[in-house]
Amino acid sequence: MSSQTASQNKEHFEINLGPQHPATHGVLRVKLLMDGEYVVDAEPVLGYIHRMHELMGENRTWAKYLPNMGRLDYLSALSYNLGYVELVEKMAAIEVPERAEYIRVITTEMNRISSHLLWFGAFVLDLGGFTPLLYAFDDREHILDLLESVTGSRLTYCYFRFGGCSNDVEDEFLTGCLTFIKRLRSRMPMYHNLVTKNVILMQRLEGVGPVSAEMCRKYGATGPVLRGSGINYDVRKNEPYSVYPEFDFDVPVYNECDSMARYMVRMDEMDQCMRIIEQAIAKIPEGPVMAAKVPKMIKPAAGDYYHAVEAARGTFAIRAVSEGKNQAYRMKLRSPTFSNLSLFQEASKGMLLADALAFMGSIDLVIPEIDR
Amino acid sequence: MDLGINVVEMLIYLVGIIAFAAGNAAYLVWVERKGAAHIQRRTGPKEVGPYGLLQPLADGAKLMSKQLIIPDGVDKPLFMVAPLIAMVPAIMIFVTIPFSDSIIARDINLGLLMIFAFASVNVLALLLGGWASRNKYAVISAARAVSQNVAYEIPMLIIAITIVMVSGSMNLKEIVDFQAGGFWNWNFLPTNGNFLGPITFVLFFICFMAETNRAPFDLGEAESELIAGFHTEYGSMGFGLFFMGEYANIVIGAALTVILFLGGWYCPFGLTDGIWWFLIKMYLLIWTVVLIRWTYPRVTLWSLLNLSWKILIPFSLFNLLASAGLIKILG
Amino acid sequence: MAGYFTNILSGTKSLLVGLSITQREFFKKPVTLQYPWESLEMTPRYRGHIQLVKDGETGTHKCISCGLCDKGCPSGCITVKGEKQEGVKVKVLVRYDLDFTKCSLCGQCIDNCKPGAIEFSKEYNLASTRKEDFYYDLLKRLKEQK
Amino acid sequence: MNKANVIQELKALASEGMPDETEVAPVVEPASPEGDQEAKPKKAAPPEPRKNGLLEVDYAVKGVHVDVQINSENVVRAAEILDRAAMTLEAVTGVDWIKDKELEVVYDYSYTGGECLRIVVRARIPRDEPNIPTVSEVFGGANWHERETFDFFGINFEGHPQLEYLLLPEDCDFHPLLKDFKGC
Repeated sequence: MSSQTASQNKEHFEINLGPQHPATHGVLRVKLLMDGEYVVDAEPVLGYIHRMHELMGENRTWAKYLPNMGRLDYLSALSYNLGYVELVEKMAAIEVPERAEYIRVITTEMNRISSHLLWFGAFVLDLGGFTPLLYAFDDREHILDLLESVTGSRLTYCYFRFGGCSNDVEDEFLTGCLTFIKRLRSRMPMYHNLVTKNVILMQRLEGVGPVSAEMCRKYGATGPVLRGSGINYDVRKNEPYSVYPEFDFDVPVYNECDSMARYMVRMDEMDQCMRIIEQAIAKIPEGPVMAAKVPKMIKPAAGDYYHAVEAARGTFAIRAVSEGKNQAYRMKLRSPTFSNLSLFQEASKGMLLADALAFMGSIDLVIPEIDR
Repeated sequence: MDLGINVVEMLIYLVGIIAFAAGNAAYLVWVERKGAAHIQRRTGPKEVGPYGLLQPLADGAKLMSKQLIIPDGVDKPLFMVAPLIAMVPAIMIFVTIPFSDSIIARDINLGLLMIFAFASVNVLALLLGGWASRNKYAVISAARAVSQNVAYEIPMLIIAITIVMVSGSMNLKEIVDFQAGGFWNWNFLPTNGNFLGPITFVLFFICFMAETNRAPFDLGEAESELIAGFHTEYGSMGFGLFFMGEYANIVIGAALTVILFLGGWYCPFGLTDGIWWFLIKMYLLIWTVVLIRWTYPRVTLWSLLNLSWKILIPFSLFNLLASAGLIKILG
Repeated sequence: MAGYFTNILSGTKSLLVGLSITQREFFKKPVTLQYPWESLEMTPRYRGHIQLVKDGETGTHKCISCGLCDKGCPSGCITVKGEKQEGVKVKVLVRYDLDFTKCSLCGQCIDNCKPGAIEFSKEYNLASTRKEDFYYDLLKRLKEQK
Repeated sequence: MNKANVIQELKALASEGMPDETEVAPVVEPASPEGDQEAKPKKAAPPEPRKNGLLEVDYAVKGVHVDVQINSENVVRAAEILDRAAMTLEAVTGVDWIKDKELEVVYDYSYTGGECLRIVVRARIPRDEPNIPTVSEVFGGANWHERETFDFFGINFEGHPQLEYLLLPEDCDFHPLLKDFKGC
């Protein structure tokens, strides 16, 4: 397509942005058709780290598919773990003990903060500011240490099990979470002074990359992209799962539809995550962390099941078709950034190259999740 | 006899200048890395020598021992000559810089003019390097660098003209001498007739950062957009020369700011004037440049041009007129 | 026109605030760890590759070679071989191989293990240019581990 | 959005494709999907392929509220109905029902405007002639989802602006999620 337009206008030229490019955070390739500094057409080319996770889902038993979840979006692996175990628990009607649910929420929200912190750093890095990245990593490292003490891993967690969690948490972990929240709360004003209120950053983000609510709807965009376009939609609120209804938290919504709005949504979301964790730690009951009776071989009733959770980047949903066997007949993974990125081509038309990259950063891409 | 002394003197100055430029470039890289590291709560280079002080030498040895790759299809002569054009004018400019009353290679009457003349050659190097690389990123970068340099040379020159008007000379030494005797005589204050005073100093500082393609104005080498910009295709010493040229330009810019606004080698309180004051002021400015680089995100081309045409040029033009009036009043 | 000047002023102020933050951070102590010279203690739950648990009383492993770890492994990286030997009721473990190149550290083998014969090691300094180095013979490793 | 209205419209749409109408409607596919099913003698009770129609299912179990199966030529009309109701297309995917010699295309719709509503629209197409109209005219986001479905199942979305391999390499000649795919 784009090569035809190129031949029509001799002034236009094509640029391959990626698959190895500092701004694409992995192996995304964008075929850019440029008119000087302006983007005429930007076509993302996917599939560079496609691993066919969906086929693996059909070949492995339900339990064996569990570690795959952490490999989709490695930055918020626990959200994906949660989505999958909840789906299977729904299918096999497994009751989860309440303490396990609380642990799940605490660890998932910690993971969400770490994901947003990394995005924050990487986004400012895209815009050319290097230092905030390392400040964010400094904070993120505390989360990883805490999660490591519970889950045993630092990035690709495989912690939740059908019917609970693989192990209990200690009080040190809970107090550690509270100390971390205190620390992050005291660091947030620094982030805002250093980055958010910076006039250069505001110039780069305000009004850049407008994505209307209507466009979000047409492209199925979810998560902070949707909330930055003024739509109050969060799976945790709209179709609550786990013990989220127990907690009092807000969904940050901004009406500006630009990159700054998406930026602010994520920054505010970190505050809300901290609120949820605090409430969960205050309320966490004693008890077992594994359901008393979990079938050794899970064979859900035939039919198809759908479960959606709010991952750090938007709605992550799994559609599983079961035939009553110990394997899935079909496992569809609906990843949020796949839809979020699909609006890039239309929305980036006519942008400056620098703005297009700022816009791309504000969508928050994790390529392994797009390519699956 | 005279000629012999001249030749010896020339050689000493030549070696001194090259050593100063190269040494500064090398150790500014160290300062930059170490400074950036500590700003970001890291330690930075520390393995090669105490505090990593020998790191620049190791870097230099590495760069020199690398193969000089000339990609297929580049415009070879231009590709080879571009790094030299980046480095040579930078060294040339040092000739006219008065580090102190006596340490100056050539006291030229139109020193300021010469500096600006050679400084504008720098952009040619970026243009040639980008153009000859046969790389689209490099071409975009070259185009950006040129438009940026054109936009920022204007306010820079207007501010320099104001200073020339205030001092009544284009000889750098005379400009410094004019500011002798305490900081209240320096040009960054309105006492001499520079109407907007500190504001012009800041404007000049911004212009010099933009001229030297430093962050946040490093559009030419915006790594998240254009990979490495005009020197994407350069390796080995080709890249090394671009790099050294950039740092030499920073030193020149800081030195020029010191000369024009901060009283050169004069002590702020009229005591113990000498080259150390010049160096202290210069390195403080350079540290500010480093700090700025590691604090701000990069501006876009449009807001960069906006800044130049909508803020810097109106301010500097107004300052030119107002200073002329002020000088008239001050007599 | 007033907006023009207030914009410049507020912009300059935000820039100065930023500079003061980075300058302040400059004087603080680094938070990084100089890795080859110093390293962190791994937390008790840290997941390294699996290893056989050394039984304090018998001085050997507790594996009954039931093969549940093998069957439950998503990546198929465990091979357990047990033999019927005279005089012993249960099968005797003769070989326990781990292909660590495939392991995803999910911990399902340990969950499946009834006698608690395997655990995560705390090793993380694993680097090699050959993948054969990551084919572990866990029985041999257990013997070496005194 | 009016939930009752949407369900009503979809119900009407689903009943349109019922077997008794197949003679009247211009037949695009050579055989009606429901027509050529015979019970396999091997298995005790092979599940019958689902007939067209609308089911209101238990959200707590299935994760969706409304499950509707329609004729393949009606997917665009279904998309238009749901577009008018301000629904979002969350995903398009396929399922290979190799025993029925059919492919199923599944459209997941959800409502992001407040009340939680998830609607699944599915259409079955014969396996040897996997053609179905594209909904990318209605929902721009369907473009990539349909390309992905084309990658994995080889389903030909008629009228799609750019039906090329998206996730798989452009020179590959297989569709991995078909059940008769044996690896390459």
